[in-house]
Amino acid sequence: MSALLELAGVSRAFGGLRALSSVDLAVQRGEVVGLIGPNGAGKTTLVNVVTGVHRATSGRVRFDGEDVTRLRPYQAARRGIARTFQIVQPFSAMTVLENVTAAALFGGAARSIAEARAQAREQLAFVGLEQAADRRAGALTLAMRKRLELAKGLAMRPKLLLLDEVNAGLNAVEMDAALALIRGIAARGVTIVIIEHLMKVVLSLCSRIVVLHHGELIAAGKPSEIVKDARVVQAYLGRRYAEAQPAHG
Amino acid sequence: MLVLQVLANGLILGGLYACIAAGFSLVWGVLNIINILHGSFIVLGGYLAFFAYSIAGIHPFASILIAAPLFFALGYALQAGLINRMIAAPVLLTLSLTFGLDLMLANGMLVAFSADFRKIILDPPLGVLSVGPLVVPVDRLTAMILALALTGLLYLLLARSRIGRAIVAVRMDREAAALMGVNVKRIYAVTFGLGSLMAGASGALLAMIFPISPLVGPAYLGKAFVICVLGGLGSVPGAMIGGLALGVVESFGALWLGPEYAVPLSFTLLILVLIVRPSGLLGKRGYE
Amino acid sequence: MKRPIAGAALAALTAVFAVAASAQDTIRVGAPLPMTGPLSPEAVKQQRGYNLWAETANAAGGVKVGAKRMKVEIVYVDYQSNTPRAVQAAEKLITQDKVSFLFSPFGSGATKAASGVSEKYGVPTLAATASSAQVYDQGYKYLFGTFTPNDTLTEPLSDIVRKAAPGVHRVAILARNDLFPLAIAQEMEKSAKKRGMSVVYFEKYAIGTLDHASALTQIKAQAPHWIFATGYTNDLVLMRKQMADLKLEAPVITMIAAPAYQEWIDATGKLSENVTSAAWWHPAVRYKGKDLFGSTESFVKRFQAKYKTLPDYAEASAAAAGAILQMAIEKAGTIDPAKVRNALASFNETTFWGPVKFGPTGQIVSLEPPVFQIQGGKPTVIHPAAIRQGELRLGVK
Amino acid sequence: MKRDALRAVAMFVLIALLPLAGDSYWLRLGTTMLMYGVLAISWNFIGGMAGYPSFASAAFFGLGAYAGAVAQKLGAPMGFAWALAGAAALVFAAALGVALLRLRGHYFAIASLVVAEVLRELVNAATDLTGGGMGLNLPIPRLASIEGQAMFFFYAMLALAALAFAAMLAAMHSRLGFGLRCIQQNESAADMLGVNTTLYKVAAFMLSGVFVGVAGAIYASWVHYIEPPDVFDVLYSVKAIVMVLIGGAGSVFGPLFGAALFLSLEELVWRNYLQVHTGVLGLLIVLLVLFLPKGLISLRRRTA
Repeated sequence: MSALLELAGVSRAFGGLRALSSVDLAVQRGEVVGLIGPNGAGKTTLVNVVTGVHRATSGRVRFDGEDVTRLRPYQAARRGIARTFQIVQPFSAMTVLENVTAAALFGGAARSIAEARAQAREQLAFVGLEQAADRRAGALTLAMRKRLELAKGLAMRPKLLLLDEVNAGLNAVEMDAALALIRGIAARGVTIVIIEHLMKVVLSLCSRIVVLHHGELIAAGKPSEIVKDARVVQAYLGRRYAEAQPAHG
Repeated sequence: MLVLQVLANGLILGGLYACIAAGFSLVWGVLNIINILHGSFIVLGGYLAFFAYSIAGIHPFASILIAAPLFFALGYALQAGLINRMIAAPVLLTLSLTFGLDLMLANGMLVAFSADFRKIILDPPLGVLSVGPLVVPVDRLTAMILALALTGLLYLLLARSRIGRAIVAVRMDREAAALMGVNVKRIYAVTFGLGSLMAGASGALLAMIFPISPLVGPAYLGKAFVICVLGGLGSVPGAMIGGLALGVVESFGALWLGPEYAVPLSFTLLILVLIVRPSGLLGKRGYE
Repeated sequence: MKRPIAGAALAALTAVFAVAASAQDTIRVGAPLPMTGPLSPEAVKQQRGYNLWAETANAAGGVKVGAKRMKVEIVYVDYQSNTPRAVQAAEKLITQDKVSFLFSPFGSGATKAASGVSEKYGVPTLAATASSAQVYDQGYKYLFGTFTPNDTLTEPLSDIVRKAAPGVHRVAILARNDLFPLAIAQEMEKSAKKRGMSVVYFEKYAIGTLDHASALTQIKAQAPHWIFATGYTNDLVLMRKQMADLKLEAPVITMIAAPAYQEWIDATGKLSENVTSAAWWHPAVRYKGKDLFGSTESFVKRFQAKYKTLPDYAEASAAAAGAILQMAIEKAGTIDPAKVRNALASFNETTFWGPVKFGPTGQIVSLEPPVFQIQGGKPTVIHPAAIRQGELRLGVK
Repeated sequence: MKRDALRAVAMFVLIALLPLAGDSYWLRLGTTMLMYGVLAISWNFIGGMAGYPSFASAAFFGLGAYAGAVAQKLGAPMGFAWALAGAAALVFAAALGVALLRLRGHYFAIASLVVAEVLRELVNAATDLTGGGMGLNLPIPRLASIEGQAMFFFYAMLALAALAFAAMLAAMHSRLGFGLRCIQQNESAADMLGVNTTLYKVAAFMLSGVFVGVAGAIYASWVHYIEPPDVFDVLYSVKAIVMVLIGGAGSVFGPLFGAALFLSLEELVWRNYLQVHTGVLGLLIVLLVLFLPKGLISLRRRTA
């Protein structure tokens, strides 16, 4: 069986600046993949290329057996690619329920507004936001907004969920709740790609980690292997961390 | 030969256009406000020059010196007192605000000056300059040179002076400028004042060239739209190039397509440029 | 300029609110005018003419209708220089203010628009400022105009030029793309071609054009002997100035209709010299009218006494519209619309405005419009021969 | 939705009774009010629901007026000419929408504003077909009585306003309205959620064009004379916006309420402040913007 998501030689340039160069990556069904790399490594650009916000300058993106390289974001969304944003973007003047209903209606499989609303309630219950259903989305706390983002993503019935820094800015308690939630989503069989700064999170969630640096994919493998990879350690964890570790063959 | 003369006409006209648009473009770029009042300010500057000449005999070129401080004060007061309250409002509201103010000003001028067209008749006239087979009217030429000089002065002010650097900083990144201690609201008021100054001064120059009436404001405003889009927002050199380009395009459009198409041609150009290059032909880079 | 409008506006308002009271013994005539907006100076001129007529008629005891005398009341409504508003205003005057007769709104375009309303309601309507044939060829029965067709201006003009300067045969025409300016330019083209002249340039310019340099440069390249330009006062001020800027000179330069207005002469200064024009009337014409004003001289005298200035053709035409309406009512002996309409259709009298007889379309056919030239800063009549004040001078610099 | 629909039916029935109460002046005022209502409701699709500051109303109105008038001049029956005008506006809005709706904020505003200017000059230049600057006369129906004609155009405009209102109500409670609200709030997020933003925006723009186009054609038949500067008057665009602003954008009855209030003010100002009526109108707009932001709050977005 082929991979759910396959990137073959994907490059993306902005003017003269190469944000991604010739990235090859395959994500298997049911995997939870961590995408890491220092600031400006091209992680968000990669998400944007997969979701159709930016078009790959060269290379191919395949999803679920189809070429999605030239799709627009709404088309990608309808094929089952959902994402959350690094900076959460709810429709702030709408209620929480309406936000999720929109996701179920336009990105999911709901055939009517009523059906979408019912599905939205389910997802809100799943992420623990049912109490806040009628509040204005703009009035939520950051942690709640992050959960709202997750609920929206889930309402789209995605095959692939791209989580961009979904834990940034949360305190320890909130983060534990968020991790439990993500595990729950993975347990439903949704394939997840998670962009994360915090090693602890990546190590505890992911079955595999890929590392971007200056737009190039420099390593991929099990968490335990990645933390020992010299290039990764130097690029991402910093020189000092690298020097503190014993050299690795 | 014909082509050369038309080119000369177009460049001279374009110089005047540049002056019309420079202040408008500055306000749009820095404040993100389309100042619908701009056209009426130009007309008001024209009346100032007209009455200064017909009553006190002050030459229109000299009346720029009167118009400049008056219009700066007017613009500063308007921005500080009124428009600053709405600065963060959506496009539609700021647009409606300046539109409403424009209706009031135009109506006020109509009551005060009547709809009769006036024109400054210089006595003695400045005559024409013949360069080989080319003919260039001296009043237009001088007005164009002054207009370009004025636009250049604005450029220097923005590029060299302390306040100018602050304006550029606010245009580039308002939050960062505020963090660095720039009083953003004051900068807005100064910018609007400068925009008004340019309108008033160019109006004083134009009163010598075009007949004025309280109702020609929208015609100038339309030119400013096109020039801004051609030259790119907030950029003084952009306004200069956009103005010259519009003057030349209109002149050759009138020559080749017929004079009735000169105006629609410029608007069609505006739409096409927006569709093809939404940030204007010269992009966003301005003073640097 | 300010006071007359304000005064008129006040008058209009009081008139509107004092409707029903005096309906019995007055003749109410509706006049939609562009009292505000770009055409407001024209409205002032129209009002001067109408008011002079109404005051003169009322001072003489009113209009004789059969056995009794009825006072005249003009109901003004502003239509903001906006044609649909003019149509609305005309309809409002007829249905709400119950006027018996109508003076058309200003100009050919608005007159044409409003003529549908007066036709619909069967209200006799006098148009004081509409000349274009397109206004009258709609088959309407209730519309009558005091301006002759446009070719009655271009034909005598062409004759005079032909005679005085046989060498003139290259004609350039530049017209504002607007009803009257364009229509008369087309007539000029016909008149020129009829006399074997060649039209070497004919272009329209858009309303609101700020620069004529390209068109004038092109005209200059054609080296025409006669430049014929049409437009409103501001267009022709700018154009005349740009001609001088480009050293564009010609034996004959004709502009229509701005040179008939003092405003144009003031705004162009010395450049107005030797520019020719034509209009439907001039204070120098001499007719012995049977209307309330009597001779042309006595009309001019009355006008000057009231307004301290010479009347121009638009002001005179407005007063003439009133005088003609009065004569038609007196002849019909009633204010019944259909009967007054018939009296107008068969009208054949001389007035201070000239001999008045309406053709089958309702447009006047009996006038001989004067041709004039600015000489020494003043309009000087050069045609018709009977009232000539000077000869055509060639060369405009 | 049901309650709104019932209220609307009651309201339109009430308006339909107006001819019983008033004379021809009121009938004309009523027809104008309904026309303004169509302008305001139509603008609400693109400006209120999608949040795009469109100034294209004048372009649709003029296009519809000329399409209808020229069709009638060439011999088409009136009803057919009106339908044709609607179709012309619909197609034009679709094409224009695809080209212009990629622009945001001021750029979109200005581009949509100058469209009317370009159309006006094109109509002006096409003298053979449109009469150019000489304007165009429409045949006056001689069959009905004068009152009958006035009544006819009143009810025609009423039917159009009711149709536009029904379309707005339906849209608001449908997928389209929901999607447009998402776009109005955050366009790129809506895109990411699976909303086909281009399609939805173009649909909103078409809805904002079609009824205005028919209104233009009815208007042309009603006043039976049109000329380019009047039917392509930018004030049609501005008035549509001001009316919605008065009534509150996005709300169901706001546009109609705004139209009625605006027309009353216009009449009042026109009658009582002849000299300064545009100035008073301007003052009104300024006061509205400065002191009545509550009615305007739903427009808060998109400053770029």
